[in-house]
Amino acid sequence: MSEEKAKLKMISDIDAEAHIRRAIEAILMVAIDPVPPSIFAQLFEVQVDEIERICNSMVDHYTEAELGFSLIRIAGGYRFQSNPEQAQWVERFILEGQSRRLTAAAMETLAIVAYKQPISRAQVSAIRGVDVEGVMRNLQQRGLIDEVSRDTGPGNAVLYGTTQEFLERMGIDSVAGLPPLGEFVPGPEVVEALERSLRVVADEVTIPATEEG
Amino acid sequence: MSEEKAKLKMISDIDAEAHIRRAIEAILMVAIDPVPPSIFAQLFEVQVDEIERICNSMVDHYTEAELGFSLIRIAGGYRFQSNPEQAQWVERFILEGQSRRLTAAAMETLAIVAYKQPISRAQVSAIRGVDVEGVMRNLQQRGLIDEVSRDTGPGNAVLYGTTQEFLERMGIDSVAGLPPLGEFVPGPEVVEALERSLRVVADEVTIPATEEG
Amino acid sequence: MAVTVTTPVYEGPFDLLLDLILREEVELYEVSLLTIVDAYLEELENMKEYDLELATEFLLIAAILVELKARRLLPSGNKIDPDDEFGIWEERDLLLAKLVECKTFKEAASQLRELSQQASLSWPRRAGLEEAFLSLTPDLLEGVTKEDLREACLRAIAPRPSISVNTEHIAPIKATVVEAVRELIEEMPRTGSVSFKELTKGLTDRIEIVVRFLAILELYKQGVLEIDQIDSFGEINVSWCSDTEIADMDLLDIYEG
Repeated sequence: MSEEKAKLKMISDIDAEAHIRRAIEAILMVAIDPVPPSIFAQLFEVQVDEIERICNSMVDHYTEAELGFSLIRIAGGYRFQSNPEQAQWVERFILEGQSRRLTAAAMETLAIVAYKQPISRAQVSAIRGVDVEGVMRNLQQRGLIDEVSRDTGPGNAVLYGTTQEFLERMGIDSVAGLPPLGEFVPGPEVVEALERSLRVVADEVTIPATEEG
Repeated sequence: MSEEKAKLKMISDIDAEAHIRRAIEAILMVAIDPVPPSIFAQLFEVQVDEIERICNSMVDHYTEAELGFSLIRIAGGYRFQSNPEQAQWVERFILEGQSRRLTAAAMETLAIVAYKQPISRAQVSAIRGVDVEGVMRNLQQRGLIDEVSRDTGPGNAVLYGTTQEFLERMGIDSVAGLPPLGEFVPGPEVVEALERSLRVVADEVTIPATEEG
Repeated sequence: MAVTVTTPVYEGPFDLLLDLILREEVELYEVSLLTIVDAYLEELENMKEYDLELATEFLLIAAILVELKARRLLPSGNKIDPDDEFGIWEERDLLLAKLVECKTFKEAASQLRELSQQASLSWPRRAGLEEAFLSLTPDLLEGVTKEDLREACLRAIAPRPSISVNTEHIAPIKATVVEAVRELIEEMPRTGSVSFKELTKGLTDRIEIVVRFLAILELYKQGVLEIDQIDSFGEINVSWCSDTEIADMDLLDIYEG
């Protein structure tokens, strides 16, 4: 009887562990930086050493599986990364397979950081209207932007700025050497659209004719 | 003898395939966007359909393994992503949410562009029955649609289409993966009801007094 | 849609109303648009934050209701000129096709939303390159100038006009009553007597015609115009009372403020 109970408990433990493993796999797959076990411990409400035990067994498991990537412990956390044996392919992919030009999104993000530095990622997101995490990460990896300070406000957000390398590439001494933004003069289509948005509250019926008719 | 040779060749084929699989896994680990099979084909000097066969079997393999992540075909390429069942955990880990929800108007405009692309803004306006300039601009800023070509007719209107980002956001490989538009055409009873509502009353010219005058 | 309306014939969520009308379960004649607008305005006032989507959706549905209602109120009958009748049917067919198309894309949009909701449950791997490979990255800034950067920044910080409530579907009002009054004052002394049809010749938008009509009513009220109509739905004749001297500005003041 008690043996059966113990067995049941074990099964449910295994079950719980399998759940945690899958959640850890999911998080590690999308995490940008190595994830410290303490974060998992907090998330799953489990002891840190229990997390470490699970993660270490996962490390072994991925090593044995002989995939093109592995799970490793690095910089106080865990992360998936490509296997050193595959380095030549990764290198060739970087040199041949990736686009050599900045995408429009990356260009806008870089420009915002350049002109508005120091600036937090959230602020850049707010300006661009989209999440910029991946793009900022890319720019940082390319050495064009970097963390420069922390916001003194609540949350102490990381603030980003452009790097020395960026200045050199642009051929300028400092960001003051960037062409001035000048006063923003919105194009006629923007004016028109803004105007339209005001019409709702306008009492008067004096509305200019629009092309759309 | 020849049988042995064939066997050897098979082994080396399997071996070569295993190598390719591992290299693909390593590359997908560092890639930021879905990697199209043509890039792998170029890198490994293997036919594209061979790459697709290998990748598709990898997709199946990862699905069966029931991990916290999976390999999928999306937006014309392959990528690793977290599994939907782990969404609650990933969401709690990544505090910065996904990009904001689209409004109903934006979604309808997006649907028109997706199904009718390439399409001009005026054509979208005609279908929506409202001016879509602001909405289209918003969709473009979010990277969901973009200018793809110009109309050859008079005026050379800019034609819009959906982007890679759109495919990724929809979780599909190409626009061919969208459910056919025919599925959404209202049934005959709805059309009939619409028609009835528009019927020009021939005999009774009853104009009831209404409060609005 | 959170807005609920209460009218003598219908009580419930606003968006459902359109469906019911289309299904002929609620008679459009009996629905007072005024009641609906009032209910909506009240709802807006009670709202802590202005809900743009709600407002937009409301305007769209309201516009459709107005269009349907206007169509039903259109005079018709046996006296319709065959050409006009053909025109009305043609217009109706066009509107029907448009409504069907609208409904189709509404459905498609909700399907897209479902797809994107499903897809949003997965996050892509975006970790990027490991340190060892960073030095290999191709030169992304090749050919990028300072000016390109400036342009990109201007593009990014450009105000987003999409946060506007678009009211284009409610016919844009190009004419004002003030202008129409001014035009009539200029034209009428020369023309003397003219039919309303003549006066509105060349005007394509219904709203322009309505504005003209309001201007005529206003001048009639001022006693400078006379109006008569022999048959119901017959021709309306407008004539200038030549002896009346009016000062433009006096009249125009009525409309300002």
